[in-house]
Amino acid sequence: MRYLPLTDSDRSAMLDVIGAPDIDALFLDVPEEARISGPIEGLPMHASEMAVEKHMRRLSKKNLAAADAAFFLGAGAYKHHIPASVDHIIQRGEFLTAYTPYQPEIAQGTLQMLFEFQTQVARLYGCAVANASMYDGSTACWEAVAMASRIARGKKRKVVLSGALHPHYAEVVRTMAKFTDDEIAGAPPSLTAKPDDEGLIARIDEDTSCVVVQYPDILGRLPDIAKIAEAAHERGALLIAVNTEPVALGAVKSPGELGADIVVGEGQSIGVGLQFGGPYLGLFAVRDEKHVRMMPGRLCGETVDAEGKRGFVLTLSTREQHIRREKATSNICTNSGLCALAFNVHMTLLGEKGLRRLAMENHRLACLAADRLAKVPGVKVLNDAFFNEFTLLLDGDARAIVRKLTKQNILAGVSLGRLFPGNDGLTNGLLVAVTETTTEEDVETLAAALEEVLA
Amino acid sequence: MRYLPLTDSDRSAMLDVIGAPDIDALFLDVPEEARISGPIEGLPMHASEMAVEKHMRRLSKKNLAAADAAFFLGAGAYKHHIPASVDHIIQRGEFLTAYTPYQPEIAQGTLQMLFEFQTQVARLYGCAVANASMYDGSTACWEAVAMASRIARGKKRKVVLSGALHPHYAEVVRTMAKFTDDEIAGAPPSLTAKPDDEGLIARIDEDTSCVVVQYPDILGRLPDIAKIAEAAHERGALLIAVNTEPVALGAVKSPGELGADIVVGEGQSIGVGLQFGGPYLGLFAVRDEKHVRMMPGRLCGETVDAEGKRGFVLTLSTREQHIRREKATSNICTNSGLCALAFNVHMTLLGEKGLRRLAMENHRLACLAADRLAKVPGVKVLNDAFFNEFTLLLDGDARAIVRKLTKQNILAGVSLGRLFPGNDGLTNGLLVAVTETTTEEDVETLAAALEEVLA
Amino acid sequence: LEEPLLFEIGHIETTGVDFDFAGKLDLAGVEQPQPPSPAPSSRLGGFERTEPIGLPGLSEPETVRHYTRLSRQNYAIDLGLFPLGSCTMKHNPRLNEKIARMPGFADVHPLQPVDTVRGALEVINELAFWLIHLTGMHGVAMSPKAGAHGELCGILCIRAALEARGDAREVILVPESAHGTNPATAAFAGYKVEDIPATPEGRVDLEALKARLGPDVAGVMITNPNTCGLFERDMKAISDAVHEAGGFVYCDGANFNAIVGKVRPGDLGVDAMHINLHKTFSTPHGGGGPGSGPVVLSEALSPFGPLPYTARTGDGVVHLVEEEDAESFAKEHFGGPLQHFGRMTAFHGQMGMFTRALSYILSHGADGLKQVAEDAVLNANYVLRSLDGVLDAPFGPSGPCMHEALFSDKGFADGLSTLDLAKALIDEGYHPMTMYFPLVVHGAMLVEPTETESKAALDQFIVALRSVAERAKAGDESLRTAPHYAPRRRLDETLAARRPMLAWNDPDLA
Amino acid sequence: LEEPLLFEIGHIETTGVDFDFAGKLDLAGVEQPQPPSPAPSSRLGGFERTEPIGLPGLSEPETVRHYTRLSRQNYAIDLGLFPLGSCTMKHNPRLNEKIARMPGFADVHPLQPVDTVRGALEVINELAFWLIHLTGMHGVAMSPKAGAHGELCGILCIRAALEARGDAREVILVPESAHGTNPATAAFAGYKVEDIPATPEGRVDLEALKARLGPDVAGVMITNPNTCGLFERDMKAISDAVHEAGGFVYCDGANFNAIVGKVRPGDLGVDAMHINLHKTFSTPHGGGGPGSGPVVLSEALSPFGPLPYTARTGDGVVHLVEEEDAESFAKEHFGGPLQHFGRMTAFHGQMGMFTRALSYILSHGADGLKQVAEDAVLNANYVLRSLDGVLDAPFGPSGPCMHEALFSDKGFADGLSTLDLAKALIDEGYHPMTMYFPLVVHGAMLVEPTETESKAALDQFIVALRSVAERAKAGDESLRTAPHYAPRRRLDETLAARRPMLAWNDPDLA
Repeated sequence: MRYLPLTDSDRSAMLDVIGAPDIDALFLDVPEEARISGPIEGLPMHASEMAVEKHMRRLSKKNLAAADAAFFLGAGAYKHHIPASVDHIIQRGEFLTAYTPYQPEIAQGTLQMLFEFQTQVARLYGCAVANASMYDGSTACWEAVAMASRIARGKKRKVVLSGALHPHYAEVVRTMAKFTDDEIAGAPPSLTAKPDDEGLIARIDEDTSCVVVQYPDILGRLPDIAKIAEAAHERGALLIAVNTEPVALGAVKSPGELGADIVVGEGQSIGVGLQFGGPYLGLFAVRDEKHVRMMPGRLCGETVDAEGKRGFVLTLSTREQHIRREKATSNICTNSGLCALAFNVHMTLLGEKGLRRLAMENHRLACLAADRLAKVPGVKVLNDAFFNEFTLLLDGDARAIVRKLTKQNILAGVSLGRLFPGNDGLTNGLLVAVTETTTEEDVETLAAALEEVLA
Repeated sequence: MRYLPLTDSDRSAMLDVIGAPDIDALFLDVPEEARISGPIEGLPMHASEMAVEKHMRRLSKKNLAAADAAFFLGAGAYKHHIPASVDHIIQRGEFLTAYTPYQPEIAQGTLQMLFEFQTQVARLYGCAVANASMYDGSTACWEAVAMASRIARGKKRKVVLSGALHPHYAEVVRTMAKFTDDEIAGAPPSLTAKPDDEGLIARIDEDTSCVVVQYPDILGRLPDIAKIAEAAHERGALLIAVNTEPVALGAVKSPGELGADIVVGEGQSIGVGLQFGGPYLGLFAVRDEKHVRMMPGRLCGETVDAEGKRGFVLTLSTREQHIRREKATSNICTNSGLCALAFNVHMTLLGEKGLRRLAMENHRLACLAADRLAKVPGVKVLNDAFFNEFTLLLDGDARAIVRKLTKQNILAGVSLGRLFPGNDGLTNGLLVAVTETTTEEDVETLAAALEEVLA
Repeated sequence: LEEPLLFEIGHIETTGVDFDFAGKLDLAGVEQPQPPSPAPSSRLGGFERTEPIGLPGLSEPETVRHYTRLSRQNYAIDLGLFPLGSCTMKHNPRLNEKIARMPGFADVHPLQPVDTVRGALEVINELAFWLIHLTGMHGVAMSPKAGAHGELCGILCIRAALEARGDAREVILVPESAHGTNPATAAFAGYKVEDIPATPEGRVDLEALKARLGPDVAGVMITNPNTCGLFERDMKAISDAVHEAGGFVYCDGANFNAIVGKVRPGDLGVDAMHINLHKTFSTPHGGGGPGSGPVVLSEALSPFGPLPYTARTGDGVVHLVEEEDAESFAKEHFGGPLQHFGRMTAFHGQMGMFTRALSYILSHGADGLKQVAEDAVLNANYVLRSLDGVLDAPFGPSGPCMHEALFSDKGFADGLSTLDLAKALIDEGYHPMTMYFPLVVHGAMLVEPTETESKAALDQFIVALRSVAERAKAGDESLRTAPHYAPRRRLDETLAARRPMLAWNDPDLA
Repeated sequence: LEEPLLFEIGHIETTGVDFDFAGKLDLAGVEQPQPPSPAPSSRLGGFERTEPIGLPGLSEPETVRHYTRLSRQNYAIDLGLFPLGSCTMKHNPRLNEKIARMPGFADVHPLQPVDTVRGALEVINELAFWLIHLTGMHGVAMSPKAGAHGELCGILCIRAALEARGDAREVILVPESAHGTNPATAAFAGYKVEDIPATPEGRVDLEALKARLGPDVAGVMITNPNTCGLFERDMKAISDAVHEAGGFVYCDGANFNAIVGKVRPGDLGVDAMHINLHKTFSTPHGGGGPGSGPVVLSEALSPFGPLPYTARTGDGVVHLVEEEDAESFAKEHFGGPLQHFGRMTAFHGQMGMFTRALSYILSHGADGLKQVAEDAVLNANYVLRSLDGVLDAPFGPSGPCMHEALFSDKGFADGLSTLDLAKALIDEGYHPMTMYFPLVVHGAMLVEPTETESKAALDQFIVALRSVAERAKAGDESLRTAPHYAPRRRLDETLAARRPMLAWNDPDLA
């Protein structure tokens, strides 16, 4: 086996040192009736690199890669171009094969990177402090709800979800709340050109610990965070803003700037890639430093070493479960270190200038696409405003149309029918995302295909 | 431009320090009538990563990659599986972006690697000393001929080439000899089951500086190096053995062991890959240490530092052209450092055990393939003996048949017609190579297609 | 060499990316690309950014250099042995990195129509198959994003199963030697946590456990092999007792590396166990993640696993089952309602880790995986016995250890601690072992060499460890200020916690 | 940390590869693969290896660690500024590495039928097109494998052209400041080499050159910008004079980085010039190669270039012209016999470098390539002027330099040399500059920062260089034993040459 360095003669020599007659003598504590002897049944014997690579390539080729299609999917995961140097850097053995930086003297590479990452996320979100990443946007969203509960010390048990929150995020919150006895108030979104901010505000009451609103929302619209924040704060509730497309924040005001108390989101757009849904990168930030000790997840902080040199350490870990056990602020242990690095590197390559241009390029192409698609008979653009994703209303069941277009290598978007199963009022909705990777030909291809299928 | 770090304000600040009004003031020495102002005409403006990647991918897809075909080409370049860790290591910035190790104190990584590489090559070839690599097998072959001339001090001017030497190698030798007035004796190979060693020996005379013989030869046969070496030595000539498939040396005796004086070859099979012919890796070794100072190319040697620690340096560089100018032993300056690293790493992963198993697997599959193809009506196997490549004699023009099979994604081999244009006697010959990457299905595919096309 | 922060060297005006054409470059030598279509007026609804964000950029050359230099301040498995007990720092095969980047895995959207992602679903299903097979269980939940998330998933399954039978139990029992994540998880799921003591030989006290079992106990969370590096010999008896009392058995699978191919937790009565793909199945740790924590489930718990999941039907097709069709799918194929407890994350789990783990399993195969456990245990015992008489091994008399060797600070000179020894080990060129864990041993040092270390590497490590241990016993004061040769001397963690500086603030603006 | 040699840690019995199935792994869960077909008896003709080879192996974990640790003993551009004059150590874009690995480029055999490699031929032809365009020449030979090979190619073209007109000339003139490769190349091609002196301001002495021209002079080899870092102002006059005397002008293109997009050598009368793709066009140096040295040719020399070559015909198809069809192709498409001088290498040149260089050209484009030259020259002049009064710049008074700044050791304290300064620079964290070259300057130091260094990086480097220069002038004796902080102290190169140890020999066997 190419991954196992011991030779048979090593093994005998080592058994001699140990004083054991054979390997099985080391497994004496495993009850004999349960111990397996001989190779594992049913599994093939070890395989060469070539054999494994061929097998996996065969499976890979059974998927339609985004680059091989006219591609318009979004809904919380976006296809962006990732510079080649990002992957080069995350494959450096010193980053790839390092552990959690518990020994800071020999982990400054990871720690400084995390400190830079935290700063980038905090600034992007318009917040004071960000943590060192979480699993993904949906779990970060739940952690934010749980944090708001902690801050409310159990005195407020109601969580108000915007209807236009990503349905998977809402589902995660609902699932977890089942076990913590929080009450979740939510409803499917209504197909209006602007988000129903007034309706959301109307649901906030004195028992509300937090309000969760997505920006841009699941239909691509832009809710008025400032207004909702004001209303929430009036009733003593925290506003949690959720963002699933960080590139948007290169073009629009940050949620923190607009008054959100906790800002969470998915960081996948920057550096991480599609990867069929994971690993992704949960971003988590608080607008006000006073909430820091209530935050979940790891935090990296600046300090000095014995000689007074600047250095970085994991800090405030008394909040973490491996120390606090049942009093921890979250269940998270592993975070998304390597994805945070990818985000950090890609964001460094972009810089403010690059991020703004990237955002404007996304928006420009999305506007062109919306205008073009609106010209197709049977197609209506729902949104008044949007960033790089908008909702089409089709004369027909969007889900069936998406399936049909797949056969022409067009991945036309995400149907609202798939996102909100069982909501008959939404079945004609199709969520279309456009990024810098979308060409005008792609848009033409989609328009022509829609024209044909809707005729 | 993403690769150019200076900002416009940097540029002005720097011009101020220099005391120049503008950039063009620094190009004053370029005659004004020749100086280009403005962007280069005809060339597009700078392009994004995404644009360049798309353009190059489109060109890449216009080629049939070996992995997507039933593949049987050899003739000096072989398709082998290269472990993923080889590419990982050669992409380490410290290897990839380092220069020639002229400053040994900060280049021990490259230097120790070269020392290991030299040792591996010397052992594989059965020689005392190998150099730190050359451009490729064909130029290494020419350098060996030139070295033999140097050793003969111009007293012997005849070079005897085996007819079964790779025709490109022979062509390189002939081209260069035109300018050095060496006389080249050679002839196309004859289609016999065994190489014509006697005929070659008969051409060696007292004016012969060296004899060049390939092992295995271009038709896949194995010449009797020991016998030819003896004959050459009797007449005061050196024997140069050329090997284009290093994997073969895991199965058969090394040329050095059999008496060759200089052993050269192509190292591409180990670690480097096909790459449409380059960069490849020239291997060069001498059986006897006494010839070391006549060798071309770089040499890495062991020494000690000021504290007595072992270290490595480039040595005997007084032979090299950047020092010796017109008295240099070769024209080579750059070698194939990164390819040598790839060879070194792959050979380390293989080790003796792996190399032998790899060789035997190649040979086993080649034997099976030869037997299977021999059963096709209209196909005859020429070779008595072979390693992983053999010659088929077809009832028909091999070149046309190869072209025909291409349409079925079968890359059937290299026709002798292409290798030896203008030799009518060879047009039915087809050189077929089989490696560990060849599956039994591939062989069946080829056999079935040949059966059809020859029917 | 010190590397400044990005914020100290970058500029707002610098960028390492170019945006010029919408992906088009038509050459044939000379054609100039078309300028992009003009931008329509913005439709951002009045939310346009007006203020600077504060994100400096670097050109590509500066970026590559910044991170290359930063990386060199890290220790990593690629540089040397990484003996962190309970963390299983084994070699990460490079083949798996290559496979994870195949376009059919890396460049696929989670919401593509299922007909365009059949291969991805097959990967998930194939990995699921082997995880079930290797553990002797009945089902598996693939979506948990890491070990702790998997623990939570397992406990939620238990809670859902109990609720389904209307049995409201409130307590989870956790032995002293459990991972710190276990009690945190149980608390998060709404349970009261109670400790169970360990025996002097370092195992769960079976009698104490039995004594505590009762109708209020939802289950136990047990780590096996446990954190003392020992196999819980009484595992089957524990399971039987818990089951008899109406509870469930959760097993922390972080240490599965020691037993894969040697014993199947399912055969010992386990109901749920998470598997850290980044431990036993060697997906890279990456400086703290991403992880992946599939949870294998017994027949009793399988119906309660979360959505989404994959299932292969008789016709060989792999299905993706989500909220929409969970009910109908269960009815049609499993002959009953599926009682899933909900969704733990958006999308389907850590695909990028699944491809790597599956490649790992196929590469090792039936003989290799078993060898993994055997060599891991052999290496740990070799370290344990090679330090006889040098370091105190409190459970050494209990017999062979599993894949990690546990030592205490007994015999250290006054004032010198496990921490000092660990930091001195850095100067010897090694990452320290796990310290002060498990809590049952004073000044604990938990060494896990893993199976991917050669005997020569172990011998070198043993020499280094012996040397620092002897210095600790002799009272060498220089240990107190170690490390001396690392990129940093000891860092002031108290200061960091007292005055948290968690983001960079421009000192010029302060 | 020291890293032993492979031969000291490897074993003959260890391997890091597995061979088990001929590329087949059929899963569907449970199927065992077939055992391989039995081996027929060997057909090796009696040459079977019987003796051990002596090649130790390592497992994959050990291999990755060995080379990772070795790599960290290297300096590289990714770690810092690399001011080697004449070597153009600029950043290597990572995009180009990705592109070179696309299967259609990396996994194609050089002898595949041309219909299966049209894209590869297009890459060669497109790169050829831009190289001709950027240099203002008429043709290009793509197959030379590196700069020196390209020089040889150029000189052979000249020789072939002269022979074709029956003109047997014997002498090549080379200015003092030429690269050392130039005289070596001319000698290799069978020419006598004669030097031409430089003027005090560091350029070719035009009058001396003119005086030497005559019917025995085949041509001159000139480096422009020259190795003193100056542009040869009289280049056109030199060319005219050489042409008038019936000779040809070879230009060493190693320094093309300074003028790309600013001036075209073809406009200055050059007949042949090699281009180091690893310099101007940034293919990675890789610790000493591979290089790639295409040679652009004037109309007079183009017919004599080597085989094979590519050509795009009117129908847009790119052809590969080899021995077989060179004659007929030339007749049909160029209206005359093609007088190629033969073949310089097997196959078609350095494809892996072509893809990278083409990506580089397209990425930079019309504006970026010009900026490359401008920034390279700006950076060099900035270094030159920032050291005014610290280091002697012998040609400083000649005006601005091109892309490299030349200094001398004038003013160093007795007994301290350029070598000492260079080694001291290592302790400051930098690779030294080129030393003792060109020969026309005493203790020469040639600094080429390249355009991929930021102003901040240059400022830091200038501080370091200033500091060591001041120490050299002040007579700081510690310079003599520098470096002190590198992986090795000064190495004994004399010992290495006197008693060459060029391969590892087992000391146990000695």
